[in-house]
Parts: sequence; structure tokens; C-alpha cells
Amino acid sequence: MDYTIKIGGAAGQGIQTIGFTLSKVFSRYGYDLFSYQDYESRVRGGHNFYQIRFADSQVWCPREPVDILVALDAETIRRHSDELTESGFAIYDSEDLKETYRGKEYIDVPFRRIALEQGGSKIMANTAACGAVLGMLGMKVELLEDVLASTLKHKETLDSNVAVARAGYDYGKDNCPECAFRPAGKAAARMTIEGNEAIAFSAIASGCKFYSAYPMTPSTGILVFMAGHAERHGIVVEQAEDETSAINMALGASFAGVRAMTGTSGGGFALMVEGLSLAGMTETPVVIVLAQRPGPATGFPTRTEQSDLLFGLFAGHGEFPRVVFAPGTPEQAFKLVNKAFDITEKYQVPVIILSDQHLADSAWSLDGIDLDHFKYSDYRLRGEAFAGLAEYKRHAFTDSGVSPLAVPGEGPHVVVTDSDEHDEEGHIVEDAETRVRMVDKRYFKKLAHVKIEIEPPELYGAEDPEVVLVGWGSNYGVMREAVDNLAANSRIGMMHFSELCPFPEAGRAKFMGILENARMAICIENNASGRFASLMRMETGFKFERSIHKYDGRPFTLEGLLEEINGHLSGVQRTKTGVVPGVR
Amino acid sequence: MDYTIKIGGAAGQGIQTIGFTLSKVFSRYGYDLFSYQDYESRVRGGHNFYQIRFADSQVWCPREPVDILVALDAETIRRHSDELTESGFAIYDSEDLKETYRGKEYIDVPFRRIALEQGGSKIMANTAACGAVLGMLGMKVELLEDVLASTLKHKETLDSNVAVARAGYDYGKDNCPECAFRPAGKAAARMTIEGNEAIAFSAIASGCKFYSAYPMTPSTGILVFMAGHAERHGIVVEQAEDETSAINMALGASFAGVRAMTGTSGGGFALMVEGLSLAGMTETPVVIVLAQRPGPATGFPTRTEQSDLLFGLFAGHGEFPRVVFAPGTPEQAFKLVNKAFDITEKYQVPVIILSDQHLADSAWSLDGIDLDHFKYSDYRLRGEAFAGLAEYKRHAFTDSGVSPLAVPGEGPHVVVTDSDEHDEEGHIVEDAETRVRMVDKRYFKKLAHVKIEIEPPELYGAEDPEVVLVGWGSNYGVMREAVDNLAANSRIGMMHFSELCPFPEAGRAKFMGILENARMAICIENNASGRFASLMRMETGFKFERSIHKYDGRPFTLEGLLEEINGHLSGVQRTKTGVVPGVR
Amino acid sequence: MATLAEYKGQRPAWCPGCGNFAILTAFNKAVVGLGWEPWQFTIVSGIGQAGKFPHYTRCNTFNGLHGRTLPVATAIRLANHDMHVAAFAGDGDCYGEGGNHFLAAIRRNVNVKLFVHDNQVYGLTKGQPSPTSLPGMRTPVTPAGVTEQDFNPVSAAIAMGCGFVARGYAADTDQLTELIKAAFQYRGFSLVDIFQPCVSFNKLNTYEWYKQRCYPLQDGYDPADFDAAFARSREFGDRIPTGILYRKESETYEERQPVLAGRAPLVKRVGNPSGLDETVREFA
Amino acid sequence: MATLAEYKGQRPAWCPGCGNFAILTAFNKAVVGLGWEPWQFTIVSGIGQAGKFPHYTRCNTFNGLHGRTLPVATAIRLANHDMHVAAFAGDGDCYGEGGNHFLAAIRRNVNVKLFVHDNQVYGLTKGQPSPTSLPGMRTPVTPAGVTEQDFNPVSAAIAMGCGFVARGYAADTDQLTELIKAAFQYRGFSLVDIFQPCVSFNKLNTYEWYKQRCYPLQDGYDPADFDAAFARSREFGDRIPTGILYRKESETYEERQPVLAGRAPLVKRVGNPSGLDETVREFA
Ligand SMILES: Cc1ncc(C[n+]2csc(CCOP(=O)(O)OP(=O)(O)O)c2C)c(N)n1
Ligand SMILES: Cc1ncc(C[n+]2csc(CCOP(=O)(O)OP(=O)(O)O)c2C)c(N)n1
Ligand code: SF4
Ligand code: SF4
Ligand SMILES: [Mg+2]
Ligand SMILES: [Mg+2]
Repeated sequence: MDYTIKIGGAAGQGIQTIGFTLSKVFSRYGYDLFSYQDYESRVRGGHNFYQIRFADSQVWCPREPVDILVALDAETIRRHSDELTESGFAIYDSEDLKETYRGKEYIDVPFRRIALEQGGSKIMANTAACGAVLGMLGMKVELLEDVLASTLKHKETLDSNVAVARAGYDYGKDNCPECAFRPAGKAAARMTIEGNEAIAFSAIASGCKFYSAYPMTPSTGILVFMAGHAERHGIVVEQAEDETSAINMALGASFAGVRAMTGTSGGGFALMVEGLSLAGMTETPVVIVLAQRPGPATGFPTRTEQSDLLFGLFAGHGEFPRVVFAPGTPEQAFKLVNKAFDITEKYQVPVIILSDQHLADSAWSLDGIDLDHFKYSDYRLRGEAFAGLAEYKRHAFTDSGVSPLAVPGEGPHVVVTDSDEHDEEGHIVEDAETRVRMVDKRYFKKLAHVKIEIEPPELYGAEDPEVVLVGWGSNYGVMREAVDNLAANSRIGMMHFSELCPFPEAGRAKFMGILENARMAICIENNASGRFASLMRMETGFKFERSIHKYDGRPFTLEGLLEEINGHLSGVQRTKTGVVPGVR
Repeated sequence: MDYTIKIGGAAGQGIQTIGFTLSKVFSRYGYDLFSYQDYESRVRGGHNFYQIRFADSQVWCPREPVDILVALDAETIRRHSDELTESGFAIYDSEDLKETYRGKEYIDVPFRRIALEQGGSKIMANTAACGAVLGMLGMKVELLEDVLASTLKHKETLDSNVAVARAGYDYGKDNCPECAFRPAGKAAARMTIEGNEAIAFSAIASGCKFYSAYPMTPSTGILVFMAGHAERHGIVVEQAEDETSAINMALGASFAGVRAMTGTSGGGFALMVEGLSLAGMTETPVVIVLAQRPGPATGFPTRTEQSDLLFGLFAGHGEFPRVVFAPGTPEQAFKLVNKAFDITEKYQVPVIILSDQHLADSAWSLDGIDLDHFKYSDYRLRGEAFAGLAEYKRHAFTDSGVSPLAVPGEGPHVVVTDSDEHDEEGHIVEDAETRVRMVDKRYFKKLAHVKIEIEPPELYGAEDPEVVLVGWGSNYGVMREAVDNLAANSRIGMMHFSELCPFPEAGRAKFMGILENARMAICIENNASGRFASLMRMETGFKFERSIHKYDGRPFTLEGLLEEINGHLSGVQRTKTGVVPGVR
Repeated sequence: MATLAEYKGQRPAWCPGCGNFAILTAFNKAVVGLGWEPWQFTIVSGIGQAGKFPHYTRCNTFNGLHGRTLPVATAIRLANHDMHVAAFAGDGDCYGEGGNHFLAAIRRNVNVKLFVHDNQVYGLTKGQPSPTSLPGMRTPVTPAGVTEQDFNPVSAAIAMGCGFVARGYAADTDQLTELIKAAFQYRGFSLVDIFQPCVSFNKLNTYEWYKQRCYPLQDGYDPADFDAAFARSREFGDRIPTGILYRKESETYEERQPVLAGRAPLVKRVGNPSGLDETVREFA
Repeated sequence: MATLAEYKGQRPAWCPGCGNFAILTAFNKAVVGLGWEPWQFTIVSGIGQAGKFPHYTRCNTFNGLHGRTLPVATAIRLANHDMHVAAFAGDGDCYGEGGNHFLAAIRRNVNVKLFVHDNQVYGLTKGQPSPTSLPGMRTPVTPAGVTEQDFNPVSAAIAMGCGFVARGYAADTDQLTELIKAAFQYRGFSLVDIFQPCVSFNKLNTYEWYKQRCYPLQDGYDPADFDAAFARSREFGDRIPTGILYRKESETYEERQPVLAGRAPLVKRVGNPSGLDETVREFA
């Protein structure tokens, strides 16, 4: 089984609440789930949707066919009813939409009336809708009650919501046609997590104690999560006056001795670039989340794109090493954010987490979170270890290029660093010799060590593929499912890069061999110009002859990607809105 | 003949005045000249020098051997006397330095006493020094008097300086050994210009009417030149409160209908990156001078480096076309800044002029400036042409991707633009279809046209070289002289890129052929990591097997570069401070 | 003469009930009252709910970046000092991200009008605190309440020497219309900070909250009296005065800048500059 | 107890006669007077002549970017509220490039001390106008004279609610020493704006210029009186008062922030956080 439920309506109608609630229910049922959000840069009105896909085996990406469409407005019907499967249904409240639709796929459910009849308020129509969907699906209403209980704190509100949920459930069960897709529950309850939550959680679990940011979609979720958990975990979360401040604050906190992170999107990252370079020069650890959205400038604030890869890689004046990771799933986010905190402190180089709106706002199911997977080593010189030193030089020359990082105030030595070129003690210099030694230390020596930490791309599918799908970041899921889908007919594999800079050297012979031996290597990116393809050529000389691009601000769907890939496989290259196949 | 005079001393001692004055004299004599400055980030003290090379055929770069060393302090003797040629002399004032040097190359000239004896002030010791040098060289003192007359406005000051100059001259002529290098004057007087002046002048001649900047070495010279000429040429020059303001101001002025420019160095450019992306989205013409200095962060504020190439190329979130030019000489600066103003307005894409401290602060001689070489075409819709339109859409879809750029207020239509994705009229949109059409227009269509404007690298030396020196920007001169120098013994050529982005397609078969056919292609860059080499590989797949890097904050000298090249030619790869030869 | 009908713009994407609608009405009335045609003035806006403003009326529009309204507006005015130029910004846009430009604009006194939609919250990004949010206000980013003092823009502006400082309230549309007109009629940089209820995210500073506190300055009030103006501007508790708090004209930047003073706007002087030969000679 | 000898740093790269030397002397005396060891406090500085300051004394030092002293200093203090933290900035650094952080720091009231070397010019970059340059001053960038109004940092700070505002003058080193000490002793964000003659580039505001104008506030002056303080802070003509213009303590950010108030500094609480299981359960 593999079902998709789409909830559509205007901003402010509660789409997110319905989507979130249903996701939780399915997840607690034990289903695997992937949901994503499509919303506009406004608070009320317009057209948004929330799409939940759930199944009894793991799902990773959005699909196009919709099994149940919950329409909170007429626009939703207009835009999405042709997405319904043969056996799909659209449910709506004709009183609310002031519209009645003909055809067996349209089911009129009086969400609002159900809510009011149970003594609930108008807004509880959404709870009725949740109930009705579960009724249609033949699921148990109790799990919905559980979910309501964990989100609603006021007893009265909870009680009336529960009543409304039940009434909605009964209505759905009794008045909606016997659903073709009545599913059987799985055993173990699962969790759901969004990309932003995974990043923020991993930061917390990695010992991040300071988060400064200026709100910017799609990174704001991290700020809100950190703020919401600040007191419990002892974290200072500060909304800065602007992004230059946000990154400089993170650097200040890090200099003072705690793990620090900042997060933003492309426009805010642009303002952080000078600070990034400062991190490079002062060798101050910092993790920066760059959650991409379509640009240039303000662009499409609430949509998705992967166009900031080379910007992230080359941002900042001067030469200094940096690390860039682009997780494609919550698990990768857990791992890579944790690794980011480790590397940034171990080598004192900035680490950028390249996320995007599709990763940030989508939800996946998880079996749970194993806290033992979060590594924590303290690389700083503190307390006794620092106090006991005979002398201390913040930027001492060492074989590894890594100088001891002491916590100011914990020993009788001063800790000095400078954005100007400096000597071992951190004081300003002008001479050529020190400069060269410092560049050698800061850039070449450290880079050599950092490179060793970088892992090769993840390979999936055929061992010795004829066709390779290559991509990075949030396209992980859709590429992986495309491989599963095509595996029966072709020797196909996926090569997914999540550790992008320094470009992986480990396993290079293997992955380059795969690329060179394949009949067809297709680079798949959510951008127009092929940023990763350029990087690949710069780093390896390999030139992709085929690529698939999507730059309409929306993520790939499985069907959309398959169609493009099949075009390549069958020799027919098509041009479809927002998808430019082939060579450029 | 090919002479080098070096004036050394502490900041504030007047090194620049002496250097500038002598440069003018040599230039008015008709010599070819190249001078450069080495100074620290302080206002008084430390160690600075000004080095003038002049000759009877064109010179392009610094050399190491010094013919006359004018030492304003003992430090200068200590650091530089071993740079003297066999027949070279160091002149100094033993009273001032409180030090006497033995050896026939040291000539004690009482600069200060000469000045005081002529009724001048202590500071006029510098004028005495200028006079003494000219006396030693057997040049005419009258040209020095001319130069003084054109720089000193107060009659009294002028008169005493002239007296001091003559006395210094006489002293030099009478008391200093018959100089081995008494030169004969050339016929026509020449001009001198610094890189910053060339950029600023070209901007003015190209019709720039608005310059906003925040001071930052080495770009400040442009600001000062523009400000000094603002009233004469009718330009508003505004020192902004910060760099985000500087670029947004330039965009505002451009939107309003005038040609606008801003300038900064790497750290300030970092703060302009969001604005750069805004220029891309709103298609607002703007020229941005990025005068590089060694980074990261504050780095070496007064020194030179070429490490911001890829930063300039990929700065900015989202995808939009840009143009990047890196002039290597004043002539290239004239041409490319003028071309920048033309292209930015013609295609409404931002243009970056990538300069560096070595270009900015060095002076070259010129035969003159031909004002006819400055192209000026107005691509904006103004007055009648605009007012007469039936309708107007700022971002109209066109075949070329270029939409009409109207001047607000000059016709009865509103001019609307937006940093959000927008429709043809400039209003905010959210839909996928418009997005794709806009990216196609803004990015692909315009890029295709812009590419046609880009010229191939300049080739110099052997037609079919065995050895090719490849470089960009301010290394033009040193590479060219290296070719001249080695031409007798090897089939050597230079390939100099000054139009870097979009990467040249014109002439590609030719220049790639040269690279591929050469026995040895050496990439020469003033940076550690080989930014251009990376770009080359990304754009063409070509990988340099050899490279020469200098990253000590100082420019290449002819001797230094030759030594490195000879190392490659003879198979010996050496490692010298700041110069890492060979492959990386 | 333009009519209100000509000022019908795109359909607003604001929430029903948002204070911005009243500001839009007041603005349209003001420009109609001033007799302006849409193409005769330029609005620069940033990003935020306020930033969408120019799309909903009709005007030359540069809807730029979050926080950067004032530099763009300043330069437009310097490039064309015959153009009426206004900046429309949110409180976050102007006093948060763009705070440095606010300081500089006051110092410059370029004839640009700044209208701030002050809803004391970040609207478009869904309810984070802004510099004018009151201490203690709970938001998703400050679950325990805002820790910072709130910024009082009108008193800061008066203290820093801004020559025209007014406070409006969206729901008092008539007064606001007059304030907008007066700002445009003033010669120099002017600030109108407009209380703008955000019905979606600011549950503290509601219509009711403002209604209970706002009172118009009385006829006897003398906006030329600096001390009185400063004192009044600090009244921000149970009672909050609205109207023109301070007004005093002084020479504008355009009048002091020799390239502009008494001369045609730059935009009418484009092309090759004169005097180049003289400049060339300086290189000799 | 540290002695002055322990505060000998690198050799200053300032011009002979620069006002910065006196500030250095006063600072060293102040910290010796406070009984601090060099490693017990942190100075954050920006870029400019003032930015070099910490290298010339001895202290934990973060010499960061031009304009960004306050965010760094703020965060150091939040990460370690047992550390004394000061920011040293130039007038350009603090009121120009970094103006927005100045506004925010006042609102935050984190216990950070801001010392501004106010030479009314950009020193390190050779003489461009700063926000505090007087109108009409000729510089290479303003050959016809500065067109902008000058920024009065002390009156702006008082108006915006800064709880400790003082003005010092480098040449009055004794008073300055006391002002620095007092700033450190004050609980909360404090500003000491220090007139600092720049002998190389500011030929207008010379030692003589300051000497003629500066006078210390008398004993009878009550720095707790807001109105008087504001009025005095605006005295900037023939006479300019120096000393503590305004002082009033209020709750600091650290005291209001639940994660910090009454708890050990963050830097003593590093490592794996507790309570993770509870957070994991929220994903169920
Ligand atoms: C550089 C940058 N940072 C952050 C954002 C995200 N952002 C958009 S609007 C906004 C704040 C909106 O608040 P305000 O300016 O008060 O306007 P309002 O929506 O309340 O009218 C923010 C933070 C952005 N667009 N650009
Ligand atoms: C982002 C950035 N912009 C510009 C500069 C260049 N810069 C260095 S110091 C300085 C101004 C110095 O003036 P001020 O802050 O008043 O310090 P002072 O030298 O007068 O003490 C400037 C503009 C820089 N380092 N970084
Ligand atoms: S979120 Fe607030 S400010 Fe924005 S449109 Fe809605 S009510 Fe208005
Ligand atoms: S330039 Fe001015 S501020 Fe800088 S060191 Fe010299 S005198 Fe001091
Ligand atoms: Mg707001
Ligand atoms: Mg200064």
C-alpha cells in the first residue's frame, strides 16, 4: 500500500494542523511516511497544500497521484481534482465552499456543521476533517484522540476536539463509500520529524549551547525549535538584529568557549559572508545552516531550490578551508550536523550545512532516535589542562596546522585572535614570512587533515550500474525511489553526495569508475544551471552529458523525475515546464 | 636603459610624495615608467617603500635590483641595501638617520640641512632628496620645478620648494660620484596614471553619474578620485554608512535612471553580496569594483592578492548572469570599465571589475588618453520614447531576454520591479510557470547574448608556443616581461585573461589548442590555491599540471617570476618563501 | 487629476482585518489629495507585509531587500531630485535589519519620506519579536517573553535630529491621511511611524490596545518646540499621542550638495560629462 | 594583584601624539585599579586605529571585523557571564558600519562596556568623514565639506535608554581612568564616548579645540536625572561637558534571561545536555 492524502486551502485555514495531526496518527499507527508542504509567502489566503504519503514500506519523496483530497476551498478542487487516482476521493464541505461537485469522487462532508453540533467552534471543522479521513480509511479514532491530547493543553478544548473528532470519524465511516484503500495497521508506533527539527535536534544533541539567527524562511523552524527547547537544554537562543550580528555572535560565543551555530537562507547568508571569512581567519569553530530557497534576492521565499551550492563553497574573501555538507534525509541531518560540530571544533574551520526548503519543511517517519549515535568530544583546552600550561599561543604553528583552542579565563594566559594576519600569539603582523607560514598552517595543512574526514557518496541500487543517477542534498529520496522503480528494467544506481566540500577523495577510484563505466550518468539538480555538475568537473574533470533540472521552485515528484529519466533512457528528451532535460 | 629607484622609510615621512614627484619628472622627460607601493596598515612609522622603474622602452612590472636607494631611515638601509646593483648607490642623510655607512655605494646627502639652509622647513628635505636624485642622474632640474608648480598651490611654499630642489640638485650633481647611469632624455612628455585612477577615470568618461562607497583599501583611491572630480563632471559621490548601503544606493540611482558604480575590497564586497543578487533579480545595471587584498577577513589591508576570483564569480544566492572583468593595466582598465558600463546597461546584468592592490596603487606611463575610445550608448527608455508608449512592462518577455529599461517619471507609465519573483509588470508572483519563464529570460536568454560580447584572452609572444604562461588580472605586466626575457631561449608565449565571466567562447578553439599543444602550460597566480586554474578546469576541463603561486601579500617581481619559470623549464621545482611551484 | 480609481493596484495578500488596509486607504487618499499621478512618485519598500505595500497601490516601485529601503530611496532621490520618493518599511525592516540606514538617513536629511508600518512584530515570517515588541511579549522565539527593551522610534528620531517626526495609527485613517500629506509637504527627511495592528501575530497590541491609548495631539501643541516634542515622544504607556510630534525645516542634503543644489536632477544630465580634457591633463 | 608592568603589550603602531596613547594609559590604570589580571577580561575590537587597542595592552582579545564589535562582545558575555567584556571601537566602526549593533546593544542591556575612540574621522583609512565629523569639514571624500549632520552618540544613547552614558576626553586621563572604572562597575551596558584627537587627519577637532570646550561635570550634577542628562548631552558647541552624563541601573539581559539568570555561565555547562529523552518523545 502507498497512499497520498493532500490537504489544500488558503493560508490560515489550518491546513498545517490537519496535515500535522494526520501525519502523527499515521506514524503512530506504524506506517512509513513522507509529507511535504507547499505554501506561499503570505499569512492568510492564497493557495497552500500539505501532502502526506504513507505506506507499509519506507517512502522518501512526494508522488503526484492523490488518493484523498481534503479541500478546504474551491480552489483546491479546481487545481487538484485531476490529480485523484481512479479510486480516489475528494472530500469537502459544500456549505463552506458554497459549491457542490458532481461525480462519485466528490464527497460532501459538513465539517463545520459537525464541529458546531458537538459544541465546538468553527475552527474545529479541521478536527472533523481529520476524523472523517480516518473514518474513511477505517482506522482507529483512538490514535487521533491521543494526538489531540498531546498537542492540546487545555482540557476543555481537548474535550470538545475529541468529541468533534469522533463525530467526524463516524460521519466519514458511515457516509463515505467503502474505501478501496482501507489499510491494516502496522505494529510499532513510529516518530515523525521534519528536516529543520532534525538539524536543530542534532545540534542540541551535539552540545550546541548558543544559537543566534535572524528569522528567514526556510531556516526559521530551526530558530523556533532551538528557542522552544532552550530552557530545557540550557541553550542561549538569541534573535539577532541582523545576519551580520547573528554570525558574529556565534563566533563570539564560540571564542568564549561554547559550541555555537547560526542559520539562515541565501539572502541572510550573503550578509554572513564576511563573518564566514572571519571564522576562517580567526580559526573560530562555527556551524552555519544555509537553508536554500529559490533566488536571486527575495525570490520565492517559501519554495525550494538548490542553487546556492557554489555560493556556499566559494563565499568569503581570501583562502581558508571550509566544510560543506548537504543532508538529504533526517538521518543524514543527524549524522552530518553532529559531524559538523565535531569537525568545526577539531580543525577550527567553519562548517556549512546546506539544506533547502524541501528538506526543512518535509516530514519523515523514524523508528526512533538513538542518542548514542551523537558523538561528543571536547577539543578545547579548559580548566586545569589550560591553566597548567607554561605558555599559550592561540595560533601556534603545529605539524597538523591545528593550534590549541583555549577557553579564555580558564587559565592565566591570554587568548588573542585577530582578523588581520597575525603571529602565533594572535598579534597583527605585516611580514611576508609569517604570512606564508600562516597560510600554510591555516589552509594547506588543515585542509589535508580535513579531507580525510570526508566520506564518499552513498551508492544505492545496482553494483555496476549502466545508468547512474547523480545528485545531492534533498534529492536523496526521489532519486532512491526512482532507482527502486526502474531497477526491474535497467541496471540502475544512485550516487548521492552529502559531503561536498572538500570534495571526497576517499572512494574516488570507485565512484569515478562507476561514472566512467556507466552508459549514462544523469546529474539531477533542483536548479537551472547545474551547480553540482560544475563542481564535479572542477574537482574531477568529469563532465555530465546529461542532466535533469527543475527550477520552478517545487521539488521533484517521483513521477516527474521518472518521466524525465525515461526520456533519457528511451532517447527522447522532452521539455516540460521547469524541467530542462539534456545537455547544456 | 632600465633604472629602478626605491624610496624607503616610515609611514608619514613623505615617501609617497618623493615617489610621486620623481615619477612625474621621469614621465615628463618621456621615459616609460612603472612604479608601485609597499605600505603597511598604519599612518606613521613602520616600513614602507615606493619603487619607480623607468626606461626608454615600455616597462610593465617591478624588478628587484635597485639602482638608487633613497633611504629616509636606517631600516631602509638595513632591509634594502643588498638589493643595490653593482653600480648602485644608496643616498641618505646621516644627520637624520644618526648613522653613517661605509662603502662607496653609500652617499651621505644632508637633505634636511639643504632644506633649512634654503629657508625651507624640515619636511622640504624630501624636495631636496628629489633634487639630489635628479642631480645624480644628470637630468634637468627644470622639470622638477614644473612638477612642483603643478602640485603646490601656495606661491610661497612653491618658491621655497623650488629653491630647495635646486640646492638638492646641485648637491647631488656636485658631490655624488659621476653616475654610471646618466640617461639621455626622450622626446615626448608622457602621462602617469595609477590603476585606481584609470578605473575611476574610465567610469567618469563612461557617463557614471553616481558613485557610492564605503572607504576600504585598496579601493579608496577610486572614491577619492571620484569625489575630487564630482563637481566638475556632475557626479554625486556619497560615502555610505556601510557597504550594504553603498550597493543599494548604486542600485537606487541606477533604477532612477543614471549610470552608477560602487567599489570596495573583499570584506566590503562580502557585505554587498545580497545587493549583487538583487541586481540580478531586478535586472538593475550596476558596476561593482572589487579591489582584492589578501584575506581572509581583514587580512593584509594594504597588500595584494588574487584570491577572490571564485568568490566574485559565485557570490550571490540564486542564479543570474554576471560579467567579471579583471584588467591588468590602465589601458585594460579604460577599456573594460567602459565595456562594463555598456554591458551592464545593455543587458541589465551586474558587472564586477576585479582589481587588486597591485593594480590599484601602481602607476604606469601613458602616451595620453584618447577620449574617442570611450563608447557611450544610452540603452534606457527616456523622455518621448518612453512617454509615447501605449503600455510599459518593466520585465516584459522578449526574444533576447532583455526588457525595456525605462526611466521612472519620464513617461506616464509606472516602472515596477521586485526582489521577489515577479511577472512582466514587476508584481510578485508565486506560480511555477512564470517562474520558469523568468529564469529562462533572466538567466539563459540574456546569458547567451552576454557571452557573445566576451573576448578571448590576449596572446603575446610566440605564435605557437612550447611554453605558455597563463594568468589573469594584474599579472599581465610581469608575465609579458617574462616572455620578452625568455623569448631568446624558448618558444614562449603569454595567455592573459581579463574577461573571465562568462568564460570566453570566442577564440576558444585557438586558445585551447595552444594550451593543449604546448609542452608546458604554467598557471601563474597571486594566491595559494589556484583560483583561476580551478575555473579553467570547470569551464574547459583543462587541468594545469604546473603552477606558480605567490601568497605573501607582495606582487611578483620580474626576477622572482623568472626564477620560478626557469625552475620549471629546467625541471627543478624550487620552494621559496611564498612561492609554491608545481602541481597541487 | 488622478482619482482614487487610478490607485487600484494588485489584490492585497494581507490577512483580513490587517491594519495595513487602512494605511493603504490613507495613502491613496493622500496622494489623490496631493494631486499626484502614479508615475510621479516612487515607493521603495523592503520585505515583510509592509514591503508588499507599493504593489497594492500604483506607483513607480522598487521593492528591494529586507532592511534596505532607505539607501535605495536616498539614491533615487539624489539621482532625481524632482521625484517624490517614499520608503515603506516594517518595524523589523527599518529598526531591525535596517537600523543603520535609519541612523544615516536622519543625519543626511535627504528629502525622502519614511513610513513605518509598526505592528510591533515580524508579520510575514510569522510572529517573531521586532525591535518595537514590548518586553515580556511571548513569541515562538521568546517563549519566556521578550528580554529586550522596546525601541521608541519617534523619540529616537527626535533626539537624533530628524526634522519631521509623526506618529499615526492605522485605524485613525483621516488623521493618517493628513500625516502622510504633511510628511510629503515637508522639505526634508521625515518619519511617520504608524501603529498597525497585526491581527494574526500580535495578540498584545490589538486594535483595542491602541484604541485605549492613542490620542491625537491637541491644536495647542507646538511641534516646533523640541523639548516638548521629545517629552511627548516618550509618552508610551497608558496614553500615546498621535500626530506631528516634531517639525522643523532645515537645509536638506540636496540643497547643500554642490552637484545638486539649484541644478537640474542628475537624471536629466546623463551622457558624456564635460570637462574631461581638463581631467586628462592632470595625469601629465 | 596585577601591576602596570603586566599590561605592557605590543608596540603601538599609532602616530606620535595620537590621542589613543592617553586612552591606553587610562585603561591600564583603570584595570590595575580594579585589581584585574589580563586573562580575567576580554576586549573585542573592530578595525581602525581604535581596533588595534587590545594588542597594546594585555587581555583576552577578539580583534574582529570593522563594525562588528558589539555582537561578538555580547555573545562572549552571554556565553560566559563571569567574564568582564568590553568593546573598543572607532567612531566609524561603532556609529557608521556598526550602527545597527549600537541600537540593538542598548535595547539588550547585556553587561558589556563600549568604549568609543571618537576622533570624528576615519583614521586608519586616512581621513574620510565619520558619523561624528562636523558638517562642513573638508576631507578627501568631501572636498566641499561634509554635507551630513553629525551624530551625537551620548544624546542618542540616553534617548534610547542606555543606562550608563559618559563622555571622556583622552587628554583628561585621570577623569578617563575613573570613567572607565565606573563603566566597569556599572551593572549593564554602558557607553563611554571618548574624544580622541587624531593629529594626522583631523585638523579641526584638535587638542586645542577640545581643550577650549571640554569641562567636567560638577559635583552637584545628578546623573540619575534623565531630563538633565539629556539636556546636557546636547550641549555640543562652545562648551562640552565630560563625565558621567547618565547612570541608572536596571535589570540586565543576563538577569532576565531564564537560561542564565542565577545560573553558572554556559561555558561551565558544556557537553551533552540533559533532558534529551524528553525532547525525543516529542517526535512520537
Ligand atoms: C536579509 C533577510 N533576512 C531575513 C529575511 C526574512 N524576512 C522577511 S520579512 C521579515 C520580517 C518582517 O517583519 P517587519 O519588517 O516588521 O514587517 P511585517 O511583516 O511585520 O510588516 C524577515 C525577517 C529576509 N527577507 N531577508
Ligand atoms: C567591512 C569593512 N569596510 C571597510 C573597512 C576599511 N576600514 C578600516 S578602518 C575604517 C574606518 C576607521 O575609522 P574609525 O572606525 O573611526 O577608526 P579610527 O581609525 O578613526 O580609530 C575603515 C572604513 C573594513 N576594514 N571593513
Ligand atoms: S500577518 Fe499581521 S501584518 Fe501580516 S498581513 Fe497578517 S495581520 Fe497584517
Ligand atoms: S591617524 Fe589619527 S587616530 Fe590614527 S594613529 Fe594617527 S593620529 Fe591616531
Ligand atoms: Mg512588523
Ligand atoms: Mg575614527
